[in-house]
Amino acid sequence: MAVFYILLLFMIVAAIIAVETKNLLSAVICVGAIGFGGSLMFLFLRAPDIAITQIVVEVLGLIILIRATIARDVTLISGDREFFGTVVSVVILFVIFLAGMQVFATLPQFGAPIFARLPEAASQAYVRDGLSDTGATNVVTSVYLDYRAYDTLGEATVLFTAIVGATVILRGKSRKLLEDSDA
Amino acid sequence: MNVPLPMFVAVPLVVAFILPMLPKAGKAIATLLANAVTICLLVFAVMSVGQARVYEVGGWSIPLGINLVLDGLSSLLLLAVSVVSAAAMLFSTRYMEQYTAKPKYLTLFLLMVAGMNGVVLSGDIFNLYVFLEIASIASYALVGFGGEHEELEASFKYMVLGSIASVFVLFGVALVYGNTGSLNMAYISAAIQEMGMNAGLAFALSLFIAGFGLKAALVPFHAWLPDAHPSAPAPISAMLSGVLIKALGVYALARLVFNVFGVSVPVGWVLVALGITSMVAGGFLAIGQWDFKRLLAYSSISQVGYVVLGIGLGVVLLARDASPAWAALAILGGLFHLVNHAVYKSLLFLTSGSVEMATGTRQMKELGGLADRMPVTRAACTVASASIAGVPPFPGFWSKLILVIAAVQARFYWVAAVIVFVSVCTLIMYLKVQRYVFLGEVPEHLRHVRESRGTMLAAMVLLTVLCLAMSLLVLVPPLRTSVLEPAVEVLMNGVNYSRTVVRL
Amino acid sequence: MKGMTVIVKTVASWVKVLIFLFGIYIILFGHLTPGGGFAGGVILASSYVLLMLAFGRTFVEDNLPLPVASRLDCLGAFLFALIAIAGLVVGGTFFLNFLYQEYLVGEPFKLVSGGTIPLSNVAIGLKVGASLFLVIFALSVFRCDSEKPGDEPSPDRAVEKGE
Amino acid sequence: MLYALCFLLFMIGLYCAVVKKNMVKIVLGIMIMEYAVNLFLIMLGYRAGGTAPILGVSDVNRQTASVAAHFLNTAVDPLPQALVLTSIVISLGSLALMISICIRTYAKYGTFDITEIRRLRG
Repeated sequence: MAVFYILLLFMIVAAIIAVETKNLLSAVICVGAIGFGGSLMFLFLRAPDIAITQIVVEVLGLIILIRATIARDVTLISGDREFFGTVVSVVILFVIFLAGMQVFATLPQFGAPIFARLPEAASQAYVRDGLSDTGATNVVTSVYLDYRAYDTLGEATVLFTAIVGATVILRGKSRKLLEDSDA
Repeated sequence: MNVPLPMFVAVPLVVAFILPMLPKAGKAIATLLANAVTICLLVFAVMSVGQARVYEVGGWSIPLGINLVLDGLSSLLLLAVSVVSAAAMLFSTRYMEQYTAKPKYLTLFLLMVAGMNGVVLSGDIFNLYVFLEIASIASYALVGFGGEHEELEASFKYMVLGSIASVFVLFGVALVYGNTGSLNMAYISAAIQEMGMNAGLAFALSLFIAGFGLKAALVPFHAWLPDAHPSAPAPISAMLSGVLIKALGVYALARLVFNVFGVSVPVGWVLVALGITSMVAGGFLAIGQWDFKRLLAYSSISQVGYVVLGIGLGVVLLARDASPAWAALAILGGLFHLVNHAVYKSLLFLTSGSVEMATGTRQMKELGGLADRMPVTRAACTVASASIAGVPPFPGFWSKLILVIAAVQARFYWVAAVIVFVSVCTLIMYLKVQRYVFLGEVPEHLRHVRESRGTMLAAMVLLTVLCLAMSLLVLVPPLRTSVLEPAVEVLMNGVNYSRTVVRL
Repeated sequence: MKGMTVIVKTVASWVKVLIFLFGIYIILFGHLTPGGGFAGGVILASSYVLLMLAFGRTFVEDNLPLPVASRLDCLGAFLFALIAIAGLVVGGTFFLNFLYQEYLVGEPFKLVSGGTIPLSNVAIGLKVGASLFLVIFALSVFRCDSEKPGDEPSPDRAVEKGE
Repeated sequence: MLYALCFLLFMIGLYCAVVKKNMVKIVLGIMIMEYAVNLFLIMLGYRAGGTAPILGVSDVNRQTASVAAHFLNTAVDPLPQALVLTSIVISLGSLALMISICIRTYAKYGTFDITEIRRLRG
C-alpha cells in the first residue's frame, strides 16, 4: 500500500511544480513526470496494458508538447489573472473539493472493488467467460475489442477526428476567392 | 423495414473514412457522397419514427455488451439532427467553396453527425461519453476552420471549456461505476432504485449537470458559445446552435435526470433556475449586439433556456407527484420548442451566412436595405424571426403557449410572466435584425449585391417550408401522437425506463 | 533540418528496426499478452519519429510520403469499421465476432485465436501509427516554417500536398 | 484516502486550467485532470493482492477451456482498464488538436498569453 501513497504524493508534487513553475519547458517536463508516475502506478495496480499504453502515449505526448513550446518565449509567463478572480475561483474550487471529500465514503474500500461483491456484475462474467466467449487470453483485450468493441470504434474515430482536425487547423491558406473555384 | 440501429452511426463513419482517400480531383464526388449520406440518414430517421427497439452490439446480452436504445425521445432527436444536417450539408455545397480543404470539412461534418447520432442512440453512459467526444472534437476543429485570429481564439476557448466538461462527465461516469458496478443506463437505474441516492451519486449527478450544462451553454457556463458559434462557417453555426447543444447537452441531461437518476424536486429547481437565468441573460445580452451572428448566438442561449425550463418544470411537477398531466404538458412544450428551435435557428444562421457571403460583412451597422436585393433570404429570415419571436400562427408561438399554460396551471405565475417577458425581448431583437439588415437605405457599397444561388437557396427554401409546417406537428393529432407524444412518454415514464429496456 | 551526427544516425538506423519489430510484436500478440493495437501503433509511429529526429524531415518524407501516411490512416479506420460491418453482413449483428468458433476455432495462447480480435488489433495499429506520425510531422513542419512569431506563416506546404 | 489524493490531483489540474492564463499551462491542467480521472478509474477496480486480468498458461484448464478458481478470485476488474485504454486515446487526440490550435494561435499573435489574445468581446 505504501507504494501507492509514495507514487501519488510524487505525482501531486510534480503537479504542483508543473502548475507553479515560471518556465514552460519545466512545466511540460513535470507533466511528463506525472505521466511516468501514473504509468508506474498502473503497473502496481495490476494493469500492465494501461501501463504500456500510458508510457508510449506519454513519450509521444511529450514530443508533441515540446514541439509546441521549444523555441518560443517559454519563460515569459507573468503572474496569474487579476487577483479578485483568482480568489473567487480558488474559493469555489475549495468548496468543490470539500464536497468531493464527502463522496469517497460511499465508494467501496480501496482494494475491495465493487464487482467482487456483485455476482451478476459484467466484470465477473468477463473474467469467468472471457476466454471461452472470445478466445483471447488477455481479458482486457477481450473486453476492449469484443464485448465493448463499439466503444473502441468510437475511440478510433475520436483519434481520426482529432488528426483530421489538427491538419485542418495547421493548413496554410484557409480561404480563397469564390471566383477561383467557379473556374 | 427496420433499419439496424448501428447504421445511424456506421454509414456516416464509413463515408467519413473514405472521403480523405479520394484523389484530389474527386471533390465533386465527395460533396455528392456527403449529401447522399445526410439524405440517407434523414430517410432512416423518418423510417424509424414511432418504433421502440433495443440493439445489442456484437450480440452480447445487455450487461456484458453495449446496447443501443431507440425510443420516442431518441427518434425525435434523430429526426431533428438529420433534418438540420441535411439542410446544412446542402447549404455548404456552395457556401464552403470559399474555404480550402473542403473534403476535410465534409469529413468533419459527417463525423460530427455520427457523434450526435451515437449520443442520442446510446444506452450506455461510457459509450455516450465516447460519442460526445467525437461530436465535440469535430466541432472544435470546425469552429477553427477559418484559421483566422477570431476563429482560432474562439476555437481554443471552446475547446478548453468543452474538454473540462468532458472530463467532468468522465469523472461522473467513474463515480457512477464505483457506486453501482455497472455502465448500462438501465442497470444503473435499477441499482439506484434499489439502494437509493447517496452522496456519491448526488455528486456524480452534479458533475453531469455541470458537464452537460457546459455543452448546452446554460448561463453560468455559457462563456464559449457567443464566440464559438459566430466564428464557425455558417452551416456549422447552424449545426452547432440548431442541434449540437441540444443533442449533447439538453438530451443527455434529460435522459440522465429522468431515466437514470430519477426525478427529484431539488434537481428540478436547479434546472428551472438554469433555464430562467439563461433565458433572461441571453435575451438581454442579445439585444445589445451589432454582429448579426453574435446576436443569433446569444439568442440561442436564451432559447435553450426555454427548453431547459420546460424540462425542469416537468421534473418539479413530476417529483411532487401532484399533476402528471401538467408535467407532461411542460415537457411537451420543452421538447416542441427544442425541435422548433432546431429548425428556425439553423434557418436564421443560414440566412446570416447568405448575407455574409453576399456582402462580406456581418456587422449590422454596415448592412441595410437588402430586402430588394435578396428577396428569398429576406423572406426566409422573416419567417424564422416571426417564429422565434412567437408571432401567433408560427410554430414558436405554440411551443411558448404550451409552456405558459403549463406554468399557469402549475401555479408558477412568475415563470409564465418571465416567459412572456423574454418573448418580448426576442421580438425586439428580431425587429432590430429586420430593421438594420433588410430595411432602410441601401449603403453605397452594397448596390451590386446579388441573391445567393443554387444549393444555398434550396437549403433555405427547404427549411422555410419546414418552419411553416412545424405547427402541424402539434396541431394535427396523428403527427403529434407519432412524433412528440412518444418522446414525452419516455420522459414521463421516468425510472421505469430500465424495465422497458430490459423487456424490449 | 539536416539531422544529427553520424553516430546518432548509425545507432538510429539500427535501433529503428528493433523498435519497428517490437511494435509489430505488440500489435500481433495484443490478445495474448499486455499491449495491443494502440500501444503497438504508437511504437510504430515513434520509430519514425526517431528517424525524423536523427536524419531530418526530408529523409522521412522520402521514405513515407505524407499522402501515403494519410491514406494509411484512413485505411486503418476503414478496415476497423469494415470488420464491424462484416459482423453485420455475415452474422447479422454489428460487431459480431464472426470469425470465432465458426471458421477459426483457435486454441488459447495460439497466435490465431480470438476470432476478429487480432484483425482489429492490426487495423487499429495501422491507423494509430499512421495518424500519430502525421500529426507529429504536421506540427514539426509548422514549427519550422514559422520560426519567427508574429509573422504570417506560410506553413506546411507538405500537409497541403498530403491532402 | 488514496481516492482523496487522486481527487486532489484532479483539483490541481482544474485550478491550473481555470486560473492560469498561459495557453500551454491550460492544456497541461486539462492533461493533469485526465490523468487523475484515469487513475481513479483503475483504482476503483483494484483488488488487494490481486493479479492482472491476463490469463497465464497455468490459469486455464486446457481440456475444458475453463478458468481456474484462484484467477477468478484474484483478478482485478478488467472493465475499468478497457475504459481507461479508450480514455487515454481520447486524451491524446484532444491534446494533439489543442496543441495545434495553440501553435497556430502563437503564429498569429506571437504569444501564449490569453489576456493578450482578446479580439472577441465578452
